[in-house]
Amino acid sequence: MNALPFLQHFIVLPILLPLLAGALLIPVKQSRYTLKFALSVTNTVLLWLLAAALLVMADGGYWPDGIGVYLAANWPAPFGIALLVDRLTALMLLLTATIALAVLVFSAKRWDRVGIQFHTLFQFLLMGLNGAFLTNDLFNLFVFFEVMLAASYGLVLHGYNLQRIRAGMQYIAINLVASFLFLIGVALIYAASGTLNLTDLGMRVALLGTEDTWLLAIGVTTLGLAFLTKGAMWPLGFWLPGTYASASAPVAAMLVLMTKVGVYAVLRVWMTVFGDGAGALAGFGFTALTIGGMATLFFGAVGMLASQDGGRMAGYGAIISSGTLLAVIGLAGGPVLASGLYYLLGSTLAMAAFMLLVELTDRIRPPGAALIAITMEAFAIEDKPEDPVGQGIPGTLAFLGLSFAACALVISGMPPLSGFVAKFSLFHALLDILPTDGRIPGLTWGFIALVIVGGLAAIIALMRLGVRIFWASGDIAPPRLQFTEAAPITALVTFCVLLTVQAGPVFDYLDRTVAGLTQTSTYGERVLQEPAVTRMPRQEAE
Amino acid sequence: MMKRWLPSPLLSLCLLLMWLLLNQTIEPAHLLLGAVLGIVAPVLARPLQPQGYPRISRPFVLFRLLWLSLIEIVRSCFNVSRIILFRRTEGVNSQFIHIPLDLRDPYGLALLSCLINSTPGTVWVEIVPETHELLLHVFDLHDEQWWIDTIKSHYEQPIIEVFEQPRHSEREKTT
Amino acid sequence: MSIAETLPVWAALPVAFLLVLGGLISLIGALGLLRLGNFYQRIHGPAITVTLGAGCILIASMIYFTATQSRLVIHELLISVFVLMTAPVVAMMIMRAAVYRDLRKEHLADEEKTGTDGAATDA
Amino acid sequence: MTTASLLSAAIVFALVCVVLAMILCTLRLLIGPSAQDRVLALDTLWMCAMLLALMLGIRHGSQIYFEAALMIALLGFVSTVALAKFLMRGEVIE
Amino acid sequence: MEIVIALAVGVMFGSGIWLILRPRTFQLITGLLLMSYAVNIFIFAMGRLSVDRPPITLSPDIDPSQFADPLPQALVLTAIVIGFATTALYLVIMIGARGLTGSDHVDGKEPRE
Amino acid sequence: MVSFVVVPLPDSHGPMLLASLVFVPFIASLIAASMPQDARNRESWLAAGVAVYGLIVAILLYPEMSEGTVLREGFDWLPAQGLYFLLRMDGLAWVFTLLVLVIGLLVVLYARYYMSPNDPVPRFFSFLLAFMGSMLGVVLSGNLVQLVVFWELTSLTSFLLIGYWHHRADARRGARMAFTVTATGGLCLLAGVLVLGHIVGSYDLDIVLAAGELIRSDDLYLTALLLIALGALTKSAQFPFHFWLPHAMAAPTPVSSYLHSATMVKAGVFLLVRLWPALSGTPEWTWIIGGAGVGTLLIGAFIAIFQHDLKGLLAYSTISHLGLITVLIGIGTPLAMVAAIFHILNHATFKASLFMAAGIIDHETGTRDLRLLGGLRHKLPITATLAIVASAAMAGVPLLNGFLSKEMFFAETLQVGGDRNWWMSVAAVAMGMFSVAYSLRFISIFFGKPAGELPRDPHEPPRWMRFPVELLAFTCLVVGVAPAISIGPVLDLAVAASLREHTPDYNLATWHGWNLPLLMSIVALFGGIALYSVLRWRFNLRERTRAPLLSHFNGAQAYETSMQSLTRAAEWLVRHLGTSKLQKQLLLLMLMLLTVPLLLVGQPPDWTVLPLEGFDPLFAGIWLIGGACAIAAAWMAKYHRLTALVLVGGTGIITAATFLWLSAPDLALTQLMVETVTTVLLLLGLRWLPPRIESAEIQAAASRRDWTRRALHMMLAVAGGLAMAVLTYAVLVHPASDTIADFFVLNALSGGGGSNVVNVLLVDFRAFDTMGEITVLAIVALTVYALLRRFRPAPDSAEVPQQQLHAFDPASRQTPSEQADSGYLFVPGIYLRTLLPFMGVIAAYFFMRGHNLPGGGFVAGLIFAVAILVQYMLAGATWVEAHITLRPHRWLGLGLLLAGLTGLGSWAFGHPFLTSHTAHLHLPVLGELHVPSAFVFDLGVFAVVVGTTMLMLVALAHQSLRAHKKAGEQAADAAVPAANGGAL
Ligand code: NA
Ligand code: NA
Repeated sequence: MNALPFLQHFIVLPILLPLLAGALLIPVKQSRYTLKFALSVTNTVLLWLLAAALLVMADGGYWPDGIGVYLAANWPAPFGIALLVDRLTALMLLLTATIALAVLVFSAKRWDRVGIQFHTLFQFLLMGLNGAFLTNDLFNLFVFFEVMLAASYGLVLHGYNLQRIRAGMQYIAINLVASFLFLIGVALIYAASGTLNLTDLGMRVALLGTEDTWLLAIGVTTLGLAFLTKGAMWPLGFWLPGTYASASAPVAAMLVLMTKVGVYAVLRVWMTVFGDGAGALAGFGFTALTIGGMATLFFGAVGMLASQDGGRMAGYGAIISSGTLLAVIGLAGGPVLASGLYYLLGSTLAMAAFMLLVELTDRIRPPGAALIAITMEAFAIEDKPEDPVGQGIPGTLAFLGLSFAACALVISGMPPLSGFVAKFSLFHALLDILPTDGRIPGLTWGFIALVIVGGLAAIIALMRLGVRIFWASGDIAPPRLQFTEAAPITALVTFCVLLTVQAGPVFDYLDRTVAGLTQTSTYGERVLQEPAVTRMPRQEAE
Repeated sequence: MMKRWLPSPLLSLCLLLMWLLLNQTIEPAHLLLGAVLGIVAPVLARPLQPQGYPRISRPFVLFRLLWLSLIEIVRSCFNVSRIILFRRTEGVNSQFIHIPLDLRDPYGLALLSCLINSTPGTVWVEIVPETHELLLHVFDLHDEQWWIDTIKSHYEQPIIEVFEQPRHSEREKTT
Repeated sequence: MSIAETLPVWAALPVAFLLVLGGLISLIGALGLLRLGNFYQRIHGPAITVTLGAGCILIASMIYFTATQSRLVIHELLISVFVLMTAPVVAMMIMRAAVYRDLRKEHLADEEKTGTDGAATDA
Repeated sequence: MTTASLLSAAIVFALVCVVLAMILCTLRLLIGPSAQDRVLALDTLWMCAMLLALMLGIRHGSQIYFEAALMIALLGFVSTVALAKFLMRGEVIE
Repeated sequence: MEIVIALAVGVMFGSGIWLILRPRTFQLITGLLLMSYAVNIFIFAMGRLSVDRPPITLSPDIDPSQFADPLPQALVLTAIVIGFATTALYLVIMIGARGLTGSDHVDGKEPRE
Repeated sequence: MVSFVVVPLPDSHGPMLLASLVFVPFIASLIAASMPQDARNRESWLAAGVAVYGLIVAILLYPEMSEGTVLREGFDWLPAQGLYFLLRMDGLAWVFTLLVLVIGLLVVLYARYYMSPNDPVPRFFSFLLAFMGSMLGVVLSGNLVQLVVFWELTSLTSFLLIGYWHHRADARRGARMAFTVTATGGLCLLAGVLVLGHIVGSYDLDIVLAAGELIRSDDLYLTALLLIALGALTKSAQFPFHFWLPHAMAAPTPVSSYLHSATMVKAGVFLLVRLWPALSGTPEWTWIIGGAGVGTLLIGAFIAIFQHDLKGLLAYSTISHLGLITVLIGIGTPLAMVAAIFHILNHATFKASLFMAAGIIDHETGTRDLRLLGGLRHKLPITATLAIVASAAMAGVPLLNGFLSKEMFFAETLQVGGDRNWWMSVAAVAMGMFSVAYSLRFISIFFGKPAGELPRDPHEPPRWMRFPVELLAFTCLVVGVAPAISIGPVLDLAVAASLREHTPDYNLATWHGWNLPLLMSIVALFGGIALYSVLRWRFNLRERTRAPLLSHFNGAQAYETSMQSLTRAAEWLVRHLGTSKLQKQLLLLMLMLLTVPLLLVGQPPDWTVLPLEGFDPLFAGIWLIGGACAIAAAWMAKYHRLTALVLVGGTGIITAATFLWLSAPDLALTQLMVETVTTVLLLLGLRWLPPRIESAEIQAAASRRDWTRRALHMMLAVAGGLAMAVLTYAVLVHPASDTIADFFVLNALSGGGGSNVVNVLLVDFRAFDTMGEITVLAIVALTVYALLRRFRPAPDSAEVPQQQLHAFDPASRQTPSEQADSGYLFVPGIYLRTLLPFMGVIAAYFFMRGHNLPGGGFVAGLIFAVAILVQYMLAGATWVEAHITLRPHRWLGLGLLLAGLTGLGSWAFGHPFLTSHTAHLHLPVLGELHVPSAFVFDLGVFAVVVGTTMLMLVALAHQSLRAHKKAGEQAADAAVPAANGGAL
């Protein structure tokens, strides 16, 4: 009798905990905020600890080769659904839990009351996100995408108003259609390869005949389109700015994470399926990803410049970040990917903080007032200089300003915070890997130029916004700020700072992550040979 | 007590029968399960059935009625088929007719509607609430009175016998 | 058709006959639905499909399976019962809907004639 | 003509009839003209589908098709009733 | 069979595309419904077609090639359920938007002429 | 190319002195920020303390510097990518450190008095200290990337300081402009540094400086040079990027004096000096750097003459002097470099003092307008003297430090282009003349008569406010008189460190004898006086609002215009590259779906053509129906919603039939039930969509564009459909490869304990999917419920439907339950009520058999839900809910928990989540029973499905109640007038 070691169960817990918490929350009455909140937060704290534990376990702490496999329902890998934890998964889980915790605390005073079942949906959203990160099965990925999306539909509409419902309609319609593409893609992949397990697919891809290869390529492309719609690649991501701008702050922060799921899925699938061992399909689509990513990056930069309110700007910021990541995946290469992941961490944290911040700054300055300020700035050039005595800044405003600046720095990649480190290391890595002919390809140069220009656009736009919010607002009453609102933002910004200061160790981890990812054969061995626990004899009577 | 836990033995029997038919077996396990379901389902459904469960007093009359109806159905079927296949539709005299009803028992009315609707060429529209008249649509009407008579004598009368007789007597007993 | 080959003639003949008959009746019913002049006539067409058409096929099915499986297979009876219990509901509901829709239409036409505004209805 | 071929011819004939019937229903469904015509046609289509299921069962000598027919017989009318109620009352559940 | 199924998928998907490009919410939801049929049949077809070979294995000694591929069927089942749920959701949003915006345009406002 | 060099870090020895130089100001900045608003003195002491600390450290390090030691201190930051936090001090860095700290100290002292007591000084000092730290970071960086970090930090702190008085529009504008320009330059610098690092293989300054040959011979040299030059030139306000500097004068004067004259703007030229060994010595260097310098030098000086703002004049003069330094660096000879470094120091002294003087004047008189000021020597004698001395230094008057470096400059210009080429020298002399002219203009305020009433009556400033000016002016004098003794050792340090083996012999003396440079100085001096006189008295300098000739180029205006057009262009681009319309987005998605696979994957391989023997005309017949319904639905969906719904239902039936036909009975059952529920659901929704009436006018009004669009959509629809058809066909004619399906077929019975493989897949093999799927159901149900709680119907559908308002319909007078009990639903109702228990048992039947035969929890749940739904349809929501209590939320929660906990149960046996187990029960009469755990799991599925369906349908149905309730209330309100013959 070879029972499964208990620690192995940790792999499934990030899905299970929010499921059970969500289920428990359903029948709890709406009026019992405190109970709901307590349950939700406790569970999220548990998730955070779990993610941290998994990170340690995956980093050689428990699984020596950095891969933990869990056979759900105890069926061996290509047949049953396998969950897989490696360093990348653990990292994403930790990121999710971190942002989730911040968002939950942030919503404690206001947002969990404006509609019903906020915490339930939130827990289910976490379940979907964690599931999407953990699963190693393509159709199961679809299911978790749907869990995540369904919960996000509910959350996007949370607090139901005109703007939200307009944006929600768009968001939902597009995602529903994208889900069809997802299904078509998965079905084609199954038709071509006969398997749904991602690792197994990676093992099989080189052995396929021409017809199957053709079908598989079409399937993966279609699947990719679905991912990229969620990851907001140009021209598939136009739903994003409107949705982000209209969603409530905590939800928008979670949405930031969700675009990353699309990118993550692209990364996983492409790394697994089209690696060097993919035969005829090795390297398939990478250039297209780069070009798409660059177009996205450009669009995001332009959009940032064009937008006047924080929510929309943050949306375009997310697009920039998606574009950058996609291009990085396309330009694949070990160290580049590590930089890309580092960028992902920083930009996601900062963007989430920024989303929360936007809501608070809107309290200082309702979005309508921004329009007046624009014309003021444009035409009041020869404004009469006023008294050269400064104005004091209330503490809350100083806090907001500081956080805003920190977020702006990270998002635009200006020194000294993690955005800059990410950008630098990206460029460094891109210039450090040389093709055989020793010349850096034009695409790489183009990408570097675009990233710089994108950062510039971001900083110009964010500076404009910041000046308008914090400097040009005349006499303003300092906004009321709850501790539970300030703390999460502080925490997220602090994480960005820590990422910067601890860039060395973080990069060490990421390098190990990427090194592991490229070892496709190890995955093959670990996933496909993970033994099921011996079953109890069951059919003796028949 | 009996009525509470077994509101309608007939219905329970039907459900048990259905269970056995569905599973095509008479294994003890299924007999037991079928019996349990046959008892539980009516009890659970009871709150939604204000009219109670039917009681049938003269099964023989019922069977005869059904048999005659079957013959009538087959006959009408061929009539209607003939019209569909060979007659010009403008020549078909489709009409609504009113038939005053004496039948009050819900299950009786249900059975009547079943027989009428199952017979091709006639469709039940509704019972006019004030007059308790049946509004009937006839596909090819020759003689309105013939229809009224046929329905009252061939259908309504036996049904009243089957469903209403015992209840009348019950009422008499109680009053 | 491997099972059908083992079917004894006593079963095959009625089954074939009932199938043909049932098919024909269904077809005629549908034809009625298509061909007849107005709704109140058309509703009589499908009635034969539902009763006699379905009946024939169900009996055919019962005979067929009883013969092939050498045991009494009569669970098709359930279908017959359910059809007989649901078809009247459908007929009554559609018919009444049609009658009152037409009444309403007339009513509106009258109102329009007398000059009152009539709101259009959804179709 | 063996019994088997007779039977198979009969089944094919019946199937052809039912499929033709379904096509006719569809025509009515398309033509209308009134909403009740369409609802009626849809309901007939349901019934034909039930017959089709039964015939497929006979054709393949399999009981697998029975449940579908049973389900249509018992529950196929629900959507028709809903449609009719909608036509009559403007809403399905009052 | 194959050509029929292929055409069926094509027709439904094409109708779906036409509808999801229309401006009214009801058209969109109809399109989603048709597309979901198309996609479900498409997934189902990926296990290839077989007549009268339902994947019901009444005895342990069997030849798997004599059964229809059960996996796509299971996937379709899940897809149907999820499709049903999301359709319901979109429906509610559709009527909610109609109530709140006063328009049944998919953008929640009438396009400016 | 070299691979990346990893330089070992020096073992940090002793106290981290260099690090403390950089970090102490930052820490102090944080402390300063947290002080109260009125802590002006404490803030000053803190800042001064920091500067003094730095100076002590610097002085302590002098012995090592004088020995030519290069100090390196650092720690790992991102070692794998060649990024260390590395501080490095050599002579040049030491000199600049000293400059930053000394001027910093003086500025702090000055600012103590300059800032109003009402000003929120903590912010000011905090930013100032942060700037000090950043600037020291720039100067002491031993790693080029780290240098960029501090570089951008100086931009950031400069931004914050310029915007210190942010309630003023000019301050905001100036801050943004300065930051945009310098940060852009910083990004270019970053790119340049990366290219440099790429060429050299390291960002370590020492390695880069040693690799001059390699760099200059690389293909990427020009790229690197251009990018770095852009960084340096923007920072040092060189033409055409100079325009930000005058606008930065909106900052408080201490800031102008510190950042925008003495230190930050010097970062650009510092960088050029720093990288001189690596980058210079090529024609490109001379042309790019020298060219920019010459332009700047002339333009700055010329415009300065025409300024009316004291600080504006100083700002342009700063631009001009920075141009001078840049020219020297561009010339690039060792002696020119000496002159450049020397002038950097000299300019810092006289310009800082001039700014402070200007600040005093502004402070005391309340204006900086040159046209208003005059005769100030009477009221401010000491300040006037100091300012005149500093101005003279600026103008290059002998015996002052400005003279010396300018002389060296003149001498170097003579070297450019050999003996025949005079243009450089001519430009230099012209610049000299201009600077004399603007210096005269500056000091003119001390002479003559006041132009009128000044805003304030000036007095000499406090003693310690004037002290920094005094000290600086004194320095100008000392250096001017005895350069070799005073500045000599310091300059030597810097020169030796930056020029290394190229260090020339040079002679710092006031008197070099009569030579050409001296002549040029004299020409410049007298020419300048003449120019000023002519301009003053002939050209009415006071009245000119713009500089002649150059008035057409206005950098600031260009900046504003470009920023605005950038935004406009961005808006245009966003409109044209993106869309907010759903239709267009879906169109794009579909286009991508069609084109991307084609583009990426290309032509299909040759397919075997299908033998048509499998073709079944009957099957084709039913799809004739399905297809026709689909197309018709597409056609009707706009104006005939109900028809479209019915047509979709037709397609649904055919789909179910197809599943049945093709060996998927489970799918057929599910499809049929879903079909029913969907229809009811859509009908419930349709109630709230007011009718859309087709009007001939709308059709006629459809423009040509509409038709084009429709044609496009039609084409896309056809193409998309065709593509899917081809794809399906391609798969179908191609035999399946080795699939995992066989495993399921083989193991369902033996391993999963069920003969229905599909069901075993759902509840065992892939139960994890099902788990997620029921979660989706629950989520959607909750969302629907949440949405409907806030639902507000459209006004035109809020009322009770038309159909219920007609008096001739008896039902219009009855409640729903009356209709069911005695109304038109009476007879149908009997069937519907009788059927209820049958439906329940059928649900149980499908549930029980699911594991072995088609059926299962999902289908059973739907049947059960439909059974209850029928009762709702029959008797209305109110009646049903009065008779039974359904708690859909509980069904949902319990179902999910049941499924989840069943899965969790396998943990007890040491199995993974969801492993199925079978309980074998031996019962007396019944024999052996096998109850698989999957069965319980399926029960969870059942519960969730029931809960979901009920919750959604009931929530929707309840909306109708609301309308009726409202109608009832209105009727009650209107009861009196409607009593006799109501319109209803
Ligand atoms: Na009839
Ligand atoms: Na099943």
